[in-house]
Amino acid sequence: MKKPVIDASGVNLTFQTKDAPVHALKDVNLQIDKGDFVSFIGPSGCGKTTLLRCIAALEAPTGGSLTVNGLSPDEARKARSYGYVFQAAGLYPWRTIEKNIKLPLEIMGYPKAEMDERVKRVLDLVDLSGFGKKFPWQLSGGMQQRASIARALAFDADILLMDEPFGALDEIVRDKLNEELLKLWDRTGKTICFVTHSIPEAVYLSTKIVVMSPRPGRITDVIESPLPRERPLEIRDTPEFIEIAHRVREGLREGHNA
Amino acid sequence: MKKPVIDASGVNLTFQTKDAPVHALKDVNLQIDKGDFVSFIGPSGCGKTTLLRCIAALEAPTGGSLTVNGLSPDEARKARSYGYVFQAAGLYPWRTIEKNIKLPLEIMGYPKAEMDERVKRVLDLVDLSGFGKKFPWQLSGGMQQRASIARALAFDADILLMDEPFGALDEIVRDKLNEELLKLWDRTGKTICFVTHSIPEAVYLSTKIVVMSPRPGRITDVIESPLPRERPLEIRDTPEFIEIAHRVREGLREGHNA
Amino acid sequence: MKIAIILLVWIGLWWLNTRLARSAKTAWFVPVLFGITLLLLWELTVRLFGVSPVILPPPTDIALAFGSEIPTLWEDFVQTIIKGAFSGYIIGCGSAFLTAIIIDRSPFLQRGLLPIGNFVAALPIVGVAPILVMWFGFDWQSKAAVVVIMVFFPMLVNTVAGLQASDHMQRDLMRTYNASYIQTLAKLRIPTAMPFIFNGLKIATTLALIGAIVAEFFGSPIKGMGFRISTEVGRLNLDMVWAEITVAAIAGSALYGLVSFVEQRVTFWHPSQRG
Amino acid sequence: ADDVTLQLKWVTQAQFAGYYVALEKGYYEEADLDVTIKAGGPDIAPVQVLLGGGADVMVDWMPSALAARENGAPIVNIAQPFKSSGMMLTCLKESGVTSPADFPGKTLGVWFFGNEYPFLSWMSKLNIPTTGGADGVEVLKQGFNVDPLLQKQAACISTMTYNEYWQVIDAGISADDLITFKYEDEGVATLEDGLYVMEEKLADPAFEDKMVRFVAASMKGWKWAEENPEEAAEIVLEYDETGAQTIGHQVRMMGEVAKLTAGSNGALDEADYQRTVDTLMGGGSDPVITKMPEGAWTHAITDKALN
Amino acid sequence: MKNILPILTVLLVIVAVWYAAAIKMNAPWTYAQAERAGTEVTFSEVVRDTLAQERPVLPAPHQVAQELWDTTVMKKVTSKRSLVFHGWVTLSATLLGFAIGTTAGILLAIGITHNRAMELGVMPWAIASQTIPILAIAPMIIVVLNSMGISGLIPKSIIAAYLSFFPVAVGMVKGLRAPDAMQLDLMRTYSASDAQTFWKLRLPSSMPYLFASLKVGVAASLVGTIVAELPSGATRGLGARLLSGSYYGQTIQIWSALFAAALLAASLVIIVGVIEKITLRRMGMAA
Ligand SMILES: Nc1ncnc2c1ncn2[C@@H]1O[C@H](COP(=O)(O)OP(=O)(O)OP(=O)(O)O)[C@@H](O)[C@H]1O
Ligand SMILES: Nc1ncnc2c1ncn2[C@@H]1O[C@H](COP(=O)(O)OP(=O)(O)OP(=O)(O)O)[C@@H](O)[C@H]1O
Ligand SMILES: Cc1ncc(C[n+]2csc(CCO)c2C)c(N)n1
Ligand SMILES: [Mg+2]
Ligand SMILES: [Mg+2]
Repeated sequence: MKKPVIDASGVNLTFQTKDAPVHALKDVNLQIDKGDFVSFIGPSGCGKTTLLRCIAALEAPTGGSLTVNGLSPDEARKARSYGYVFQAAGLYPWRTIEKNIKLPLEIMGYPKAEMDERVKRVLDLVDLSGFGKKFPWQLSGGMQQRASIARALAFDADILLMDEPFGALDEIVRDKLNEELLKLWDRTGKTICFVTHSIPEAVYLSTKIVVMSPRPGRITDVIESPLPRERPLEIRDTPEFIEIAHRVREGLREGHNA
Repeated sequence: MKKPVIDASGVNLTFQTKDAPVHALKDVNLQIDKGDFVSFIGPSGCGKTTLLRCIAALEAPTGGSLTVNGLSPDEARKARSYGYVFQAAGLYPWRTIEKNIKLPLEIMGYPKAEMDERVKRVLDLVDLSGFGKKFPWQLSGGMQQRASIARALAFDADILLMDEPFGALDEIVRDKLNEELLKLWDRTGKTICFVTHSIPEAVYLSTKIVVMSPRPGRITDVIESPLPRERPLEIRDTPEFIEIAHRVREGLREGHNA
Repeated sequence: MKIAIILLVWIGLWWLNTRLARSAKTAWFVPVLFGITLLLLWELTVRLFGVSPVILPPPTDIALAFGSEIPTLWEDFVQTIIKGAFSGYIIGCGSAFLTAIIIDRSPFLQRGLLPIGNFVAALPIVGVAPILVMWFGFDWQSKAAVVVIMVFFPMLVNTVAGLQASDHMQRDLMRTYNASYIQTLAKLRIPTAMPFIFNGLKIATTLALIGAIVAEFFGSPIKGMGFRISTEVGRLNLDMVWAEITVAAIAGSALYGLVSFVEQRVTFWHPSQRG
Repeated sequence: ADDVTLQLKWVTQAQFAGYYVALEKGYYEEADLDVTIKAGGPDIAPVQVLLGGGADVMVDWMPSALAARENGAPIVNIAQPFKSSGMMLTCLKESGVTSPADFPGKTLGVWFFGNEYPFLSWMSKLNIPTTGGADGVEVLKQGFNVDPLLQKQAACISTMTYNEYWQVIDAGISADDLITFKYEDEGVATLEDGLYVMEEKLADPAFEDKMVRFVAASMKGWKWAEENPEEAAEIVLEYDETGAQTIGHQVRMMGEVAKLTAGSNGALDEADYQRTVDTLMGGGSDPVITKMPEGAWTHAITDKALN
Repeated sequence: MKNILPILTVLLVIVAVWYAAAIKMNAPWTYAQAERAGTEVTFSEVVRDTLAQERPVLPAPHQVAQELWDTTVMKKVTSKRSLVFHGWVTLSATLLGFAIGTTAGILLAIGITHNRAMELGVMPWAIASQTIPILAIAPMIIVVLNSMGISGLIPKSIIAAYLSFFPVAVGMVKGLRAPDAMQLDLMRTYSASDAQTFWKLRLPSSMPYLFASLKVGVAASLVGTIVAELPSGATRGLGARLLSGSYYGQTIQIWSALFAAALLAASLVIIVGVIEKITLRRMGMAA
């Protein structure tokens, strides 16, 4: 039997705020296997970001157990298992785009030549070649977001946690990056957790779709995708695709009415 | 003959940066009439935000002429004609959500009782009732964005400038807010300039769709929508709708390959 | 009548200055004109009201004294600014920076040392100066010690505040990289602290000068700006006193300008520098 | 009653006992005067206060007063309660100083702020440069206290017979371990604590009259203080607002000060004046005053006050 | 009160170092005395003597504590030998000066951020003004003010204000300029007046900077008052106490006055810190 990479059982998280405590995650059970591409979808404020943060050991669950590669999330973090793309770009304003992308490479001690080469490659990947020497505030919102994706892709993390990475991008770029991401995933066998608001995107990318509902955030449905690993863009017109999309939409709608 | 509310002719804008100047807008010609709902769509970094900023007098074109209500953008700004929703939420971290929404009302000197009533109404509208007393960092990304929309809707501006307001929202909420926005537009007769990356959203909402292409940012197509003002969500399955969407997609694709 | 003349000159020059400030080409002249205004008003007041030169000498006398005493002024400048203030500034700011980093690392030290550090650093210089003169002797070393104590506190407070100024997401990013403490410090916290650090460095420049000069009042060799000032006040050579003060002001402004210049280079990304 | 403000040269101590006694015993009141005594401090230049209008009359040493006069401050001596000088250099025997001839190569502590003139005159009389080197003396600007001697940062320091000398003694150094050089003995004595006013004010008869009464009452205070040192010291202590003085020290100070005021009835002795001027002008290449002062003193007040 | 243990630990270390230093620094005097008296001293005698000298180079902690106790608790607060009395004199001038200085600093900062002529013209001179050694002009200020009939608290407060206004102004300028472009743009779209932008945006974002400066400012203001008390003929207050202590070489008295002053400064800084915490928490900024 395969051991899951991420194993959550009965995870709960309550934020203590000044007025009333906010119950952000309730009894979350989830197994993610190595090489899975998992999308999280759910209404705004349902706890998607919080769940990702728990996995990355940026937030500690107040109840339940959560392991990553059999370790605690914090140990996994120390083993540098994560690449995280935040919901906001979060570039450092005193570094150029290039230097921002180099940041994790510097920290993980990549050799100089390899750094340069990797920076070049990921800049190309997100279509930002030529903007490496600019500062973040000189870029448009979508360009900043792409830079932050490039930063997370520049180094080799087992697990990619991506919080609405393509939210600010137009359909064409988005399609292109979706394809690139799938290629990268296929090539590297990374495990990817991906938050999105786009149902087609979720269905197109994932091997597993997690539908959440709000207040308190719960998992209402986990859909294993029957789609093949090889996915041309045209797959979006197949009946299987449309069926899964429908199921996700229904799950979402229910969550909204709950 | 109706005089346009916004009238741009030959607008150019070049940013001076330390390395090379960035030509962000090139020869932009555009007429927007009173009560128009105009969507801007185009690849990331093509100058949509910049154009909106020019209209709002936050950036000065380096060439061409631009008038708003027959006035210069700056005079229009002083007449408090604009409600602006920025691409990032931009809430003031030291104010609660409620107080953030009150901010423009305080500045424009609304009476106390009306302020409270308006805050309540727009919080309801964006589905954030109960979060009024929270601080921005206690809200999820999508909730912050909704709060920033509420802030722009709380007061009565002639012209609404919205820069990807629904980017971080899930489909269901997005549909709901789209409908609400259309209702509000219909009721108030505001002129709305709306940046989006979603082709269906642009087609569903607009009376006029402006397609842009990047580097330097130009307008490649302006599509007048033949759809009626009254638009149920189901309109998205009609052949007219699909046709316009197709035309927009083609325009976009061309821009990318240019 | 006399007051009217003075007021008239003032208003006239102020008006001219506001006009100059509007254009970028003439902007550099604004502080100069402001200074000229002050000096002119000073000269007028002293002359018109016949203020004794023993109370307040007119700027022209000061300029004369300045011109004729350059060698003395230079000797005093070297003694006080270069030897006393400068070395103290470097040591004081440097050690405050290091202390901030050390206590930032250890919550235990932070809780234990910061309140006591505040306390020790709040010792008023004028009380400490005689003691330091007793410990470090009459020459510039004791002045440098006074400067160290004076600049330490502002620098420490600002650096500590700056090291805590990075936002949540920026820090979370470092956590996901499992960046070591040193890496987070070098690549995130020190850059975000820079605007605060320069704030401290700027305040410290002026404090360093004051400290070095004031310390000489409590014992010194027979040279140095503080020595000269107190001696010449006693001799009622107020023009020489003001000449020394002018040197102090020029040196201080130059140092401050230098720090601001470096600040602009280093914190170009901060909204307050982007204009 | 007429208001008079007196600016002292230094902090409240028995050095100024006469004025405090006159105030406390009501001698000023009897003379129909309402006197305010302002204590001085290390950076108060009494002349400046006088010129700024902050005081009517001040206590100052003659060298700095004459230097100020030459500098354009028109001040006049109207009375001289102190007859002799209390200034001296106090040296540690172990430093090897036995006579002024041993000064070269040594470090000497000197008070500045206008108090350096007697020292500079003496050194130029001895022909010893004050700029350091093997045959000059290294001069330190001495701070407020006798630490430089105790810490052996200087071979000799400036002291007053009535004050700092005893602080050295109190610090535990016996008189046998010290050697002192009194300016009086070295023939370079200059007049100390005198009363000075602005020249132009003296032209006003009302002001002159006020000063006459003031000097008379002050001298009465001084003579009482000389005779009753213990009580005088207590009065001084009473007026010391810092609460830092001790009775023992003040009583002893009063005793020593009495020796200096003893020979004076308040009138300036012309011979003393001339000697002071000669000392100051005889300063070789760099004299303290360069021309013979004119009208720097008057007997007008004391003549009326003492009869 | 999780702070108690760390503070006590650090204190303990400091006191230990202090005692060691006191013995080391006072010993030469003891040996010199013994030599003059021609006697031999044992080490324990040296230790005992160094910790009980009347004019030590460095008084031992217990001597300072004893003096502090004697001059605060054991004296009536109205007595001129009471440090409480002198402390109050200093404190009142400090507070007044700090109030004046802070107000001036904030007003200057507002002027500088809103008026270009001010920014260009005044800032360099404000900087220059701070390089004037205050002790040099303190007596002159006092003489001038005295001749204008102003005396007592005000001259001291003016000097205190002079020292505290600058850190406040510098920090405040930085703080008022801290809002980022988007926050300012929002105000522009509302066509908010300068005053509105100030109250609703610039002022709130300047708070962290303001408080960091206020802490420096309040300490500087105390230094200013003490400086002003030294030469001004002011005969009461901690400054006068320090001076007379120095003048009579009474190290123990200097150190206790010094400690009183530092205690005062530290309490003022702590009070500002508490106000900072409360304000920032209210504003939702102390996460
Ligand atoms: N302050 C600035 N300085 C220099 N260049 C800038 C600046 N602001 C924007 N630009 C450049 O102008 C171009 C257009 O930017 P703009 O923000 O208008 O794009 P956009 O269409 O809104 O993109 P997105 O969809 O990603 O938000 C970009 O290439 C960007 O790098
Ligand atoms: N630091 C915090 N303190 C208090 N409450 C918080 C905090 N962070 C998040 N929350 C609350 O937890 C809930 C879940 O937030 P989360 O950010 O996980 O939502 P999300 O699913 O990512 O939403 P979105 O799609 O809008 O980004 C929200 O109701 C939010 O208000
Ligand atoms: C810094 C300092 N400057 C001058 C004097 C000189 N002084 C002024 S009044 C007076 C009488 C002695 O008590 C003396 C000596 C000093 N003591 N300390
Ligand atoms: Mg989120
Ligand atoms: Mg944009």
